[in-house]
Amino acid sequence: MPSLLFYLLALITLGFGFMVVTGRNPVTCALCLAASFTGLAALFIGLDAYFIGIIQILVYAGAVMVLFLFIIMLLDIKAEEGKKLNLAPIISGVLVAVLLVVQIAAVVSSTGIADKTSENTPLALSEASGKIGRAALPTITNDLKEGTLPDAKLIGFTLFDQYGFHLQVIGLLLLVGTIGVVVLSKREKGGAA
Amino acid sequence: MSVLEIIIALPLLAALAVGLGAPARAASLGATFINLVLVLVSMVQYAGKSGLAFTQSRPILENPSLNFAVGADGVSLILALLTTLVMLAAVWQIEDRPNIFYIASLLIGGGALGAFLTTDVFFIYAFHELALIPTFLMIALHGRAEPAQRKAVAWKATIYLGAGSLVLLAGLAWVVLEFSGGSKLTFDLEALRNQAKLTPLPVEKQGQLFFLLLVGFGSLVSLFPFHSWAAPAYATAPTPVAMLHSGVLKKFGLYGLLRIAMPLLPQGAQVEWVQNALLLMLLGNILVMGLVTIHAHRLDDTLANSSVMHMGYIFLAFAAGTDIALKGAVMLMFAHGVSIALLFGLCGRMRNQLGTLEYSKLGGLASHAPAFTVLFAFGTFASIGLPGLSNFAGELMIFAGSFTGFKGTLTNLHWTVILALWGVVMSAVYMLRAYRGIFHGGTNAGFYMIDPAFSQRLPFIMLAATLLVTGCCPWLLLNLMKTALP
Amino acid sequence: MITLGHYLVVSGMLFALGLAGVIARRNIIIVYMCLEMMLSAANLALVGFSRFHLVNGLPDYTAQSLVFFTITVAAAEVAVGLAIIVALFRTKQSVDVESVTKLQG
Amino acid sequence: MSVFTLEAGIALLGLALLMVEAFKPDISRRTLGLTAMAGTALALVLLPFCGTTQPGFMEAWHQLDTLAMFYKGFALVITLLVLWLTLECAPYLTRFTLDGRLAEMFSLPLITCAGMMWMASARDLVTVFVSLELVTVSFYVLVAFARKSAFSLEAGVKYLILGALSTGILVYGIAWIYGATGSMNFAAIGEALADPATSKPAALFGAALLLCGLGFKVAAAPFHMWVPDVYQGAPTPVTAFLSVGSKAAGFVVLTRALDAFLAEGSIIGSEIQALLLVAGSLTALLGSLPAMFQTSVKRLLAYSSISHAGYLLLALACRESARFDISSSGIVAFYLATYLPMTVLGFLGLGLMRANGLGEDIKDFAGLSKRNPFLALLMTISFASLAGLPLTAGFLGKLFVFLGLADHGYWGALSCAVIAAAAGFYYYFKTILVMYTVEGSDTPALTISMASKVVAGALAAIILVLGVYPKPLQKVLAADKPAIAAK
Repeated sequence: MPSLLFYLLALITLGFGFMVVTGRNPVTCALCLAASFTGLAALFIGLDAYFIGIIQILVYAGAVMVLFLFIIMLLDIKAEEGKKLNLAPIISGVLVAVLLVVQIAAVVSSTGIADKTSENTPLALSEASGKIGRAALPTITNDLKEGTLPDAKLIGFTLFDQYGFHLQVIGLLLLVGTIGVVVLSKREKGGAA
Repeated sequence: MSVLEIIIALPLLAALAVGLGAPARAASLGATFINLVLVLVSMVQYAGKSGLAFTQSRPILENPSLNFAVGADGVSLILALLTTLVMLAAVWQIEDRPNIFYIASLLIGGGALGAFLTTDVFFIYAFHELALIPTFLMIALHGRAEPAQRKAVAWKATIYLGAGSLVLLAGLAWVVLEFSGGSKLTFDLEALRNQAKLTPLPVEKQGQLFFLLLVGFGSLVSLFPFHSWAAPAYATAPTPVAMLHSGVLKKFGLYGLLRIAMPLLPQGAQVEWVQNALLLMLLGNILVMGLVTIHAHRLDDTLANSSVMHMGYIFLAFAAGTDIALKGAVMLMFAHGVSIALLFGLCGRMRNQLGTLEYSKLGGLASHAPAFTVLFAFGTFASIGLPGLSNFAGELMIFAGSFTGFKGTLTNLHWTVILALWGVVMSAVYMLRAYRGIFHGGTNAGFYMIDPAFSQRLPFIMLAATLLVTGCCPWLLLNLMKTALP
Repeated sequence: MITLGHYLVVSGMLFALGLAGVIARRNIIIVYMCLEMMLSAANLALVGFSRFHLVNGLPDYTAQSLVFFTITVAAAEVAVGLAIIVALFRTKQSVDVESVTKLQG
Repeated sequence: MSVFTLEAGIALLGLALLMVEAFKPDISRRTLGLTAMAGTALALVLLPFCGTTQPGFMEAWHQLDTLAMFYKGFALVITLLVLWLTLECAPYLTRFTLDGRLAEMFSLPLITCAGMMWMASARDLVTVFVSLELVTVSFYVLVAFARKSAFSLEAGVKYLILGALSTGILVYGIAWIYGATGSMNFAAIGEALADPATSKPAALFGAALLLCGLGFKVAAAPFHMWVPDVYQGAPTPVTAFLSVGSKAAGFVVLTRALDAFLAEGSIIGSEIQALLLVAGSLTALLGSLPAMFQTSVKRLLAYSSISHAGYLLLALACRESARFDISSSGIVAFYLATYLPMTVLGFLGLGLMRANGLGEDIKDFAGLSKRNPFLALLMTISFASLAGLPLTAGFLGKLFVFLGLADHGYWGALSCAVIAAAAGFYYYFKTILVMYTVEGSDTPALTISMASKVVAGALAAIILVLGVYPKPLQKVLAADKPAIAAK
């Protein structure tokens, strides 16, 4: 990824993220979050993770954001105006964040892993087609031979080959979530909830 | 199945039965009486032997090796006899009291028997804790004071004894880790002792560990300066609990020092700083508490404080560490237990009848209650150490055994013995003053009591007779101990 | 040149931003958004590591599967979470963290 | 029959109950509850007969060693008890639920139980994450289940926010561990950590984050702040489930992760060990000391649950020693096995009082010995065991922890643990004394159903029997050495 584009996307992600944290109006915050996640999705794509990038947009910027906005509108939550700022949590929040960033920067600068770039660790698509063993479905190997990264197919293969069980657990989890939503927000038969 | 297991189980089962609705008095008296007979029979069987007898070990865990192991030698049997005697008397003298009095007495007695007759450090500790809990509860529930005050007293005792138990636990854990040897952790006292003989600790370390155990066990025995819970607790506790705790349960700390600390750390008490600290503490017990006792103006205060004070003599034996002194210590443990139980029992009766124990309000009871007076006199004279009663033998052996090794210069130990002798004088002063003040002199109108019925005299007669018999024939007990230390 | 370190720092900053928001903000819904940001930041780190940890010359797709799971879990969490928040709002008419103070020792 | 079938069966039973309730709404809650209990009990009976072989494709992420089987049984037992507790608490619980329904309170614990059973077998971080989240999300719903009670909702929101926060931290930690070691599999992580070429700062950072994330789940300091509020607000059966089931599941994952982090020659071993010791000591103290000032028994039990987490962390910090045949994971398993009956008994007592229209404050316990001597006795046994009184199950667990600490010479941590235990004696016995000494208001005698008496009596008996005869758990204590150490 060209440096300039990376910095631009990072700026979008972090800048809108910052606005979420500082914004006073929940609607603005939600929209900023969507923008931030779009930037993040672009970063994913820059990391050759097209599938993840797409579902990041679909799930977050699409579904989750709509849910947030819907709730904000439904509950008619106003901006927190007129309330005085509570300094202690703000200061501690900033402090924790700064410490964490310093820590992460220190870790990143001291490990060799962080120096990898897409130049020194390039994807070897056509060579990979011969090596991927069980994942060697014709459609995947063909894609690889053609030099494109069939990452949705590869993720799908990993999910259903290695993580079939986990997928079902996640399904159960979504079901539990659904039950939870019904139990918690259904109106009572007897009238007002 | 060892007879000792039956002895331990009987009171606990009786407590359970009473809890489930069995007739309280019959069950308790029956169980304790059978227990007394069993202990006496075992003592007769043991006579002439040495080492552990009646052993039985049931594995509980393999590694760390934990067994429900019972076994007794002379010292344990003497203390078991003390326990059964006092338990019988304590249960017997209960009148018109809720069942919980019986249950608590049986639990305290059963716990004490368990502590004296098991040979596994884990169970020794655990049984003692089992006996402590009903003590606290009974003080808090049925103590003889205003609810707020008795709760405070119970709390104080709980905190002191709880903290002491924790220090003790730390000490015991250290002992177990230090002396387990080999690859297996064991709680078995015999195995620990063997290992201690094979690979004794360096002397300085023995001193440190001994001191830790001394503080742990000592606070259970009201060793100065960890004593301040004892006097209010005994003064407040219901009669059977006061009898059992001061007479029996308190001896657990001393027993522990004798069974665990002394054999495992033979030089521990002789390390100079430990010995000096111990001597100072026991002088605190004897002299400071002696003075406090002299200034008490209620009978229960006098008895409670004197009980704290007398512990000093026994610690003196530990400081000296000679065989004679330690045998004397066991003797005195027995004698003190019987005499203080007798005195607390009588004191409880007086409080019930008179409603007060203030010396200033009492006097001349002898003319109305002659039998009571005679029984009380037995307790008083035993407590002073009159020849012919068993306390005398114990005290004499301790003093004699501690003064050995005198070669012209007086060591700290010898000075302590000399100072401790003054304690005998002090106890004569306060006990005789109490006796004269209550039973002789002018009759105070309004405070009038009569002798208890004969059946209610019996438990006290039994205790007094024990004092007399073992006082005239101390060899009955001494012959059971070839040596005081295993 | 953009290294893995660059991605990690961006992910770390986003994570820290989210954490700061969780600590500092009082509006529960915004706190919840910040939590989503933290999860996404973690996903960025995972995807970054997976891209540069090549297996057979391809990104490591076990890590990306985990990202897939996290996104799904996050969606379920949002749904349940918002349901609880709505229920709370119905009883209290407020989404201020400080209104959640009935439970105290 | 494979264990896997059993786990799937439990989850399916949960779904089936939901379906039945949906299509036949007039089914009585007793039938539902008893069916759920019967299923769980059946699974519990079948568990020992299940083979520990598994199809090859599961080997990579699923293991069936003694520890896993033990924790699976543990999850089933606690679920069974929680279902029972729910039935007992139903009369007052239904006042706060949607239309007085309770069906989900029977099916969700089953699904949670399946999640815990999967956690017990997890061999890689993906499985850990997925099953852990299943458990966590179920708990979000369960905690807030009494939705007409503001307390329950507040507890739900608090648990939600902090649970989501811990999930975030956990995932971030997983990311860094994966980044540093290149794998999600515990065994492979252990091998990579033993390799000096692995980047130490990155591995340490990831491991610390992962431990923080798990620390939330097991209520370790300094991430314990949510516990008292959530425990107090949640419906009592859910609190019991959280404090026993969720904690045990968290600890089995911690055990597995630490087997990797503290494996022989690990480059981050000493740091993680120090971290555990500090966190364990802090947790024990921060649980015990504030507990002394609580007025609500439910909060007191919450703080006590925190301090127990502290002892467990300290146990984890002591790895095997030559003197001890007990591995630290064995001690943890043993401790949890003793922790289960005493905690559940405590909460059962609370639930029964609540069902009789009483509160949960210490002052509500006044004169309990007069109103219901049996219940007072049971609560006394439970509290005495929680305090660690000898001859009760609680003492042995603590003893092993203390011995382990002393054996390794961790004197600082040992003294913290002892101070916490001493404080524990204070607050448990304070409550016991209130039951026996303080005269209560003249509320009528409590009534307890016969079945509850049997269950509670059995729990008390287990506490007492395990206190003097822990041998049945010996097999757990001598649990197989961690797979990595064996290599």
